[in-house]
Amino acid sequence: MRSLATLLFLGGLIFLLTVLTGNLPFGNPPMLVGDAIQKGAADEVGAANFVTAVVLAYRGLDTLGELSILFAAATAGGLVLGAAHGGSHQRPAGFILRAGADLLFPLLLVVGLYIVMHGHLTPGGGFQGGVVLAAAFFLPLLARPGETLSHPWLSLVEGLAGTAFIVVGLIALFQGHGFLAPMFDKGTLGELVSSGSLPVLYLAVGLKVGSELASLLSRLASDDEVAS
Amino acid sequence: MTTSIGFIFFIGAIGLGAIGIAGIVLANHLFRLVLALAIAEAGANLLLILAGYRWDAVAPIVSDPAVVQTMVDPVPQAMVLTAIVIGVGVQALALTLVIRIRQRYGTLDMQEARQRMQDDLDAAAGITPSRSRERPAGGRPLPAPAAAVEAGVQHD
Amino acid sequence: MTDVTLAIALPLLGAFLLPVTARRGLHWFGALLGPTVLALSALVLFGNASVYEAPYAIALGGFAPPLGISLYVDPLALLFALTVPLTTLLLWPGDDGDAGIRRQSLTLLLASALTGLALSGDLFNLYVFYELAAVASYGLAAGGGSSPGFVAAFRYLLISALGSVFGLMGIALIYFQTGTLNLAHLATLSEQLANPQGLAAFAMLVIGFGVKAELFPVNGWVPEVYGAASKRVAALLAGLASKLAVLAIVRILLLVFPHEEARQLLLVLGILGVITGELAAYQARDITRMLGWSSVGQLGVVFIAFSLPGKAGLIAGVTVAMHHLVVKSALFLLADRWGGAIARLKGAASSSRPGAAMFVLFSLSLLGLPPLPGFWSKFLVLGGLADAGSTLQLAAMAIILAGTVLEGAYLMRVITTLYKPVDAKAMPQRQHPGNLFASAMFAAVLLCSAVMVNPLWQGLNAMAESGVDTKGYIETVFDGKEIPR
Amino acid sequence: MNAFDLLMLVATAAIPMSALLAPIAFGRWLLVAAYAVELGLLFMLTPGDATRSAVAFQLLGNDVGWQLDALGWFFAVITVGAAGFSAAFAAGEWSAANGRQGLSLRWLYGGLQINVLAMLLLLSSADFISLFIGWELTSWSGLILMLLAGGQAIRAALRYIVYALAGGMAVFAGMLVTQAHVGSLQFAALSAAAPNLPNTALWSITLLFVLGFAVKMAILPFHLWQPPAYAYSPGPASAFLGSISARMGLFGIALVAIKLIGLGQLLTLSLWRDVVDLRDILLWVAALTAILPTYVAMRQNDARLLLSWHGVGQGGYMLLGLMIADSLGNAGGLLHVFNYASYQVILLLAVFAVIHRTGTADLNRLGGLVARMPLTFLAMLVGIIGLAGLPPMNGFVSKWMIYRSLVSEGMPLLFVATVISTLGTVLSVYKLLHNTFLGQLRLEHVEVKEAPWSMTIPMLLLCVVVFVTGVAPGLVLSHVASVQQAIGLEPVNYILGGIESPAGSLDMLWISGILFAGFGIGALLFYGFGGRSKRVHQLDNYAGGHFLTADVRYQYSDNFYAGLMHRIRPWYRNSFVWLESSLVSAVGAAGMLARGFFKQANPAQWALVGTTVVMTWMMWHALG
Repeated sequence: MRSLATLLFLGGLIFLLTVLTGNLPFGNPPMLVGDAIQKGAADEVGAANFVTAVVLAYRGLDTLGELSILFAAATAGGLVLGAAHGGSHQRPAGFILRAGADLLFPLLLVVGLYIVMHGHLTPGGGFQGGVVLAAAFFLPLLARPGETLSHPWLSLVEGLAGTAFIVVGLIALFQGHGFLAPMFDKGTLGELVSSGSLPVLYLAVGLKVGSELASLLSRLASDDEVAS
Repeated sequence: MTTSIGFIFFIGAIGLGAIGIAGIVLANHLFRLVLALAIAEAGANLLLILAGYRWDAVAPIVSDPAVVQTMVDPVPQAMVLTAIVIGVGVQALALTLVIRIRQRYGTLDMQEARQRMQDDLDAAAGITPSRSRERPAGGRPLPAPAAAVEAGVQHD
Repeated sequence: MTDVTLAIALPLLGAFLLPVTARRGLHWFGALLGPTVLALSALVLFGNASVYEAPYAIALGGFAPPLGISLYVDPLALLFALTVPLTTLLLWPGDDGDAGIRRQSLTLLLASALTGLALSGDLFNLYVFYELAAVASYGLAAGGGSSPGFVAAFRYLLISALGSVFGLMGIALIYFQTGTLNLAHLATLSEQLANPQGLAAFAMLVIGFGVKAELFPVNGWVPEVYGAASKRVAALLAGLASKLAVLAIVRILLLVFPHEEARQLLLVLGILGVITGELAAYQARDITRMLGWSSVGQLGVVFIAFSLPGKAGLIAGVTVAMHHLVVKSALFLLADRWGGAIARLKGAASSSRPGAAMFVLFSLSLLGLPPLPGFWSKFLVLGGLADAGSTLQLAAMAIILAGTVLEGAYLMRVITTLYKPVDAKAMPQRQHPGNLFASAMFAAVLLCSAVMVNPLWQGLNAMAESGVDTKGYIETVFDGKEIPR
Repeated sequence: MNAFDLLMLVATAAIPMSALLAPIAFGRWLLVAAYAVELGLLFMLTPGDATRSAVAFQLLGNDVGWQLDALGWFFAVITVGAAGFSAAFAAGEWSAANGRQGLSLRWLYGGLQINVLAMLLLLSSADFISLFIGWELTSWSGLILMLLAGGQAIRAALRYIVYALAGGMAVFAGMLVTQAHVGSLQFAALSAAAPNLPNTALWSITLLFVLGFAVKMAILPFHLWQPPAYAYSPGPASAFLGSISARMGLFGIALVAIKLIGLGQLLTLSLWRDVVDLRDILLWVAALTAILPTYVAMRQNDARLLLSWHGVGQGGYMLLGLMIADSLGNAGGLLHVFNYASYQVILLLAVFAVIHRTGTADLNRLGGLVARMPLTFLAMLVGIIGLAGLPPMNGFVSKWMIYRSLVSEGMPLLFVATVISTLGTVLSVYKLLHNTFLGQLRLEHVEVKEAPWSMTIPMLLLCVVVFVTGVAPGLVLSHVASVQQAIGLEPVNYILGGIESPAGSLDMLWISGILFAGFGIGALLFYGFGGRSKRVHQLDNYAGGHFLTADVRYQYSDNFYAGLMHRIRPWYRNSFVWLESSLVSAVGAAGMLARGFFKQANPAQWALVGTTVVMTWMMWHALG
C-alpha cells in the first residue's frame, strides 16, 4: 500500500518534471553569465581552464564553503565514531596487494600532485587530485589493516590547508581587492606558473580534500570491524 | 532530432532522480538508503550540468589562446563540482552514522532502528513507551468529567 | 576593518584552526579561539550599522556582479547576521576534551554558514551555505553520542539530503531559464520565471530550504532530533538555524518570485505547520519534544507572517522570527536539566527558582501576554492578516489564535507541574548555572525589547523599507553597471 | 498628577509592599489600609467627567492611554471594595492559620493587589490596546490566586486558563478585525464608524468581542470553568474573584456592545429574515444562564461550589438586564453588579469563616451552627436574603427593576424564565443556610466558637452596606444613572428610595418601613399575648416521640431536597460537560494524529508527497 502510494506520487513527480523539462531551452542556454565569463576569464583570472576560474575565482566562496562542508563531514564523522580504534585485528592482506600498494603509493602521490598543480590548465584540480592523494594514503591501509594513519599529522594538514585558503583570501581582502580576489601576476595563459594565486589555492584545496578524505576513510575503515 | 536527444538526457536525469527518491522512500536497509541518496544526487547533478550544455561547443578550456571557440557554460560545471563534493561529504557522514547505528542497535533495518530510537527516547524521558496501550492518551489539561466529581461537585 | 566577509571567514578560520591548536599544548588558545572569533565577527557586523542609511553590496573577488558572488548587506541581512554570533556565543557548547573540540568546531562552521545565509546574494551560494549548515547540524545532532541521536541524525540527514536534491533541481530549472544565479540579476528577470517551470522551481527551493526551516511536509525530523540531541544544539537548530533558512526563502520570495502564488504557497504550508505542530505539542508527554513541536507551530506562524505582502509582512515576519529565536532558545536551555516526562518535573521550581521564573516569563511571552514582545509579534501578524482579509488569511488568523489556546494548555500544564509540591522520591535537578546565565541573557533581551517597543518598531520599519525595495537591491548590487539581458 | 494617577501609583506600589508585609499581621492591616486609600482616591475622582491618566504611550503608531469614566469608576469601586473587605477578612487569624498550613501569604496579598491593578487598568482603558492589555493581565493575574491553593484547584485553574485564553483570543481577534475595518484602535473611531460598517464586519466585530467577554462572564455554554476555579481558590481570593472578577466580562460587553457599537446597532444584526436579532439571542442566552446554573447550584454539596454556581446564574441576570432596551432594565442589570458583589462577598466570607472553624464546606457534614456562630449566621442570612432577591436587602431592588422592565417591555417569556430562576435561587440558598446553620448540630462541632472579630467585622460591615443600599438604593442608583449616561443610554429616573416612573414606582423606604412595622406588630403580638419560649439544649432532640441521640443523623441533614431532586433528576443531562469533554477528546485525537505524522516510519515519503502536490499546485496556478 505504502509503496503503491509512493509510486503514484513518484509517477506524478516524473510526469511533472518531464513536462517541465520539455519546455526548457536545452542546447541554447541563455548563458548571461557564462558568456561574460568566457569573454573575461582569460584576462581577469588567467586560467586556461575556465571551470577552475569559476571555481576558484568567480565563485571562490562556494569552494570555501565546499571545503568547509568536507571538513564538517570529517569532524562530524570524528564526533560520531570517536578517535580511531588503533586498527582492526584482521590478518594482513596477501603479498600481491602489499607489494602493489607499496608500488602504487609514490605513483599515486605524484599523479595526485600533478593533477592538483595543473588544475588551472587542464581538467582536474584540487578536488580530483585530492581524491587521488587520499587514495594514495588509503591504499596502504587496505594492504596492512593493522596500521592507522597518523591522525595528529593529518589533522594538522587538514587545519593548515583550510587556513591557508582563508588566509590567501584574507590577504587579498586586506590588500583592498576583496575577499578571495586573484592576486599576483597573471602570467601567460596556459603556462604552469600563471593565473596568479590560483595554483596556491588549488594546492590548499588538494591537500585539504586529500587529508579530509583520508581521515574519513581511515575512520570508516578502522572502526568498521569493532562492530559487535 | 536535436530535441529528442535533449529529451533523452532529461529522461536520464529525471530517471536517476526518481530512482534515487524511490529508493530513499521505499528502501529499508540503511546502506541502500545511502546508495539511493547518491543516485538521487547524481540525477540532480545531471540536470544541473544539462543547464550549461550548448550545441556544437567544446569544453570550457582554452587549449590555444589564438583560436576562439564556442564553449559550453563553465558555471554549471563548477556548480556540479561543488555539488558532487558536498554529496561526498554528506554520504561519508551518512556512512559513519550507519556504522554507529549498526554497532549500537545491531541492525541495518530502518524500521527497527526507528522503533528502537523512539523507545530509547521515551525511556530516557521517563515515559511509558508509545507502543504500550495502557494509557490511551497523554495527559490532558482539562479534567475528565469522571475525575471532576469530587466532594459532590457536579457540573452541568 | 568592517568588511562583512570577515564575519563569514573568521568563524571558518577558527573552525579550521581549532583541531590544530588543541593537539599542540595550546589548549587555552583553543578554548579562547571560538568565543573570540565569534565576538570578532559580531564586532565586524556591528561596525556595519551604517547600512541603515544605505545598504551596500560586495562583489567578492572584485568581479562585476552577475559574474561573481555578491554579498548584500542591508538592515534585514545585518539583523539576522548579527543574531548568529551573539546567539552562538550564548549557546556555546561546553569544552570537554576531544569531542568538545569537534563540537566547537562544528558550531563555528554552523555560525559561519548561517552568517553566510544571511548575507549572500547568490542562489547557489545560498545553497552551499545551507548545506554547510546542514552538515554541521547533522554532526551536532549526532554529537551527543547517544544511540537514538545517531538514528535521529541519520533520518534528519536523509530527509535533508532529499530536500537538497529537490533544491538543486530547482536551481537547475532556474539556471536553465535565466542563465544566472545572482539574486539581483534574477530579480530583473523575474517575469521570465512567472511560468510553470519557474514556479515549480520555487516550490522545489522552498521544499529544499524548508527542511531546516521546519516547513510543513519536511519537518518529520524535528521531534526526534531535538529529543535526542543536547539541548544547546536543539536551541541552536530551533532558535537560530531555522530562522536563517527562513530568511533564505524570504529573500528568494521577495526578489525572484514576487508572485501571488508563491506567497499563497507559504501561507498554506505555514497554516499546516501551525495545525500539526500545535496539535502534536498538545499531545507531547516530554518537554523537549513538546518544545520541538511547538517550534514547528511557531515557524508556521513565521511563514504565515512572511507570506503577507509588502512591508507589513516583512515587519511581522522578522518580529515573530526574532521573538521565537529568543524565546525558544531560552526554553530549550531551561529544558536541558528539566527535559523528560512532564510528570517528573513536580516541584522543579523549588530546586531552581530563577529557572522556573524564567520558564514562566518565556512561556507568557510565547503566549502573547501584553506588554511582552510576544504580544506585539502576534499583534503584527494577526493585524496584517486581518487587514489583508482574504478567506485563507482569515482562516490563518483563526488557526493561529486557536493554536495559542492549545499552546496555553500545554505550557501551563508544564508550569503548574513545576510549582507543584516536590515528590520526595524524584527530586528534579537543579538548573545548570551556565544555562541559567544564558537564559537570563535571553530574558534580558526580551524585557529590554518589551520596554523599547517604539525604537525597535521604527528600526523594523526602516529595515522593512529597504528589505522590500527590490529596485534598490538591484541598483545597489549592479551599482549603475549594465545589466546583461 | 491627578487622583487617578495617584490611585494607580498606590495600587502599583502596594504590590511589592504586599510581598514584603503580608507575612506580618500588622503589615496585612496596612495592606487593607492601602485598599481604603485606593477607595478614598476613587471617591475623590468625579466620575462624571472622565479622568485621563498622565501616562500615555504611542506604541507602534497607536495612542495608548488610560482614562476612568463613569462606567469604569462604577466597576472600580466595586473591585477595590471587594478586595478590601476580602483582605480585611483574612488579615487576622485567617492568614495566621492558613499561613501555618503553607499558604503563601505574600502571593495571596500580592496576587490580590495585582488583580486589582490589572482590573483598574482594564476598567480605565481608553483604546483597544489598553483594553486588551488590561484584559489579558486580568485573566492571568486571576490565575495566580487560583493556583495558590494547590490540589484540585490546579486542575480547575488549568481549565480556567484555557477558557480565558480562548476568550482573550476572541477579544484579540475582535480588536484586529476592528482595526482592519475601522483603521484605528481608538474607541472613538469604532463608535464613529459603527453605523456605517457593513453588516458582516459589524457581525464579526460584535460577535468576537461578545464571545470573548462572555467567556469571562461564564455565559452559557462557556461557564463550566468558573465554579471550580472560583470555589477552590483560597478564602479571600475566592470571595474577591467570585464577586467581581467575572463582571469584567459584563464591563466589556457594556463598553463595546453598548457604548461603542450601540444597542440600536445590535437590533440591526438579524437572522432568518429579521425573526431574531443579536440582542434577542443575547437575551435568551442570558436567561438560560440565569436558570440552568442555578439549578445546578441546588445540587451542590460544597458550599463554595454552590455559591460559585450561583455566580454564574447571577451573571445571566446582569446581562439580561443590560440587554433590555429600556433604562429601567439596564439600570437594574448594572445595579445588580454592585448588589451581587456586596452579598456574594458576605456569603463566601461566611462560608470561609465556617471552614475556618469547622474545617469543611461540605453541606452534608455541617448543620446547627447558629448557636455557635451567631454573627456569621446573621451575615449569611443577610446575604441569602439579598441573593434570593427579597426585601429589604439590595438584591430585591435590582431584580425588581429587571422584572418590571421585562413586563413593561413585553417580554413575558423572559419574565417567566427569571421567575423560574429565582425559584431555584430561593431553594438553593435555603439549602445553604439550613445545612450550615440550622438543623442538627453535629457532635464534632459542639465545641466550635464564633469566628474571630477580624472575620466577623468585615462581614457585618458589608451587611450594613447591603441593608443600607437596599433601603436607600438611590445612593447607588445615582452612580448607575451616570454610568448609563456614559455609555449612551437614557439614565434611570431615581429617587433615594428607589425608582420613580409612570409605569410603576418603587420606594424602598416605604417598603422597608412597612416591613419593619409588620415585624414590630408581629413581635408585639407574640410577646404581648404571652408568647413563651423555653430554652433546650441543641442536642436535646425528639422525633416521632423518640429521643434522638446526637450520633443519629436526620434524614434531611444529608441529601437535602431529596424528594425534589428525585423529581427533577432526569432533567440534568450533563450536556455541557459532555460537550466540553467531547471537544477535549476531539482535540486530543487530532493531536494524536498530528503526533503520528511526526512519528511516522518514513518522513521522506511525506517530503515526496508534499513536493509533488506543491509542484502540481504551483504549476496549475501558473497555467491558470
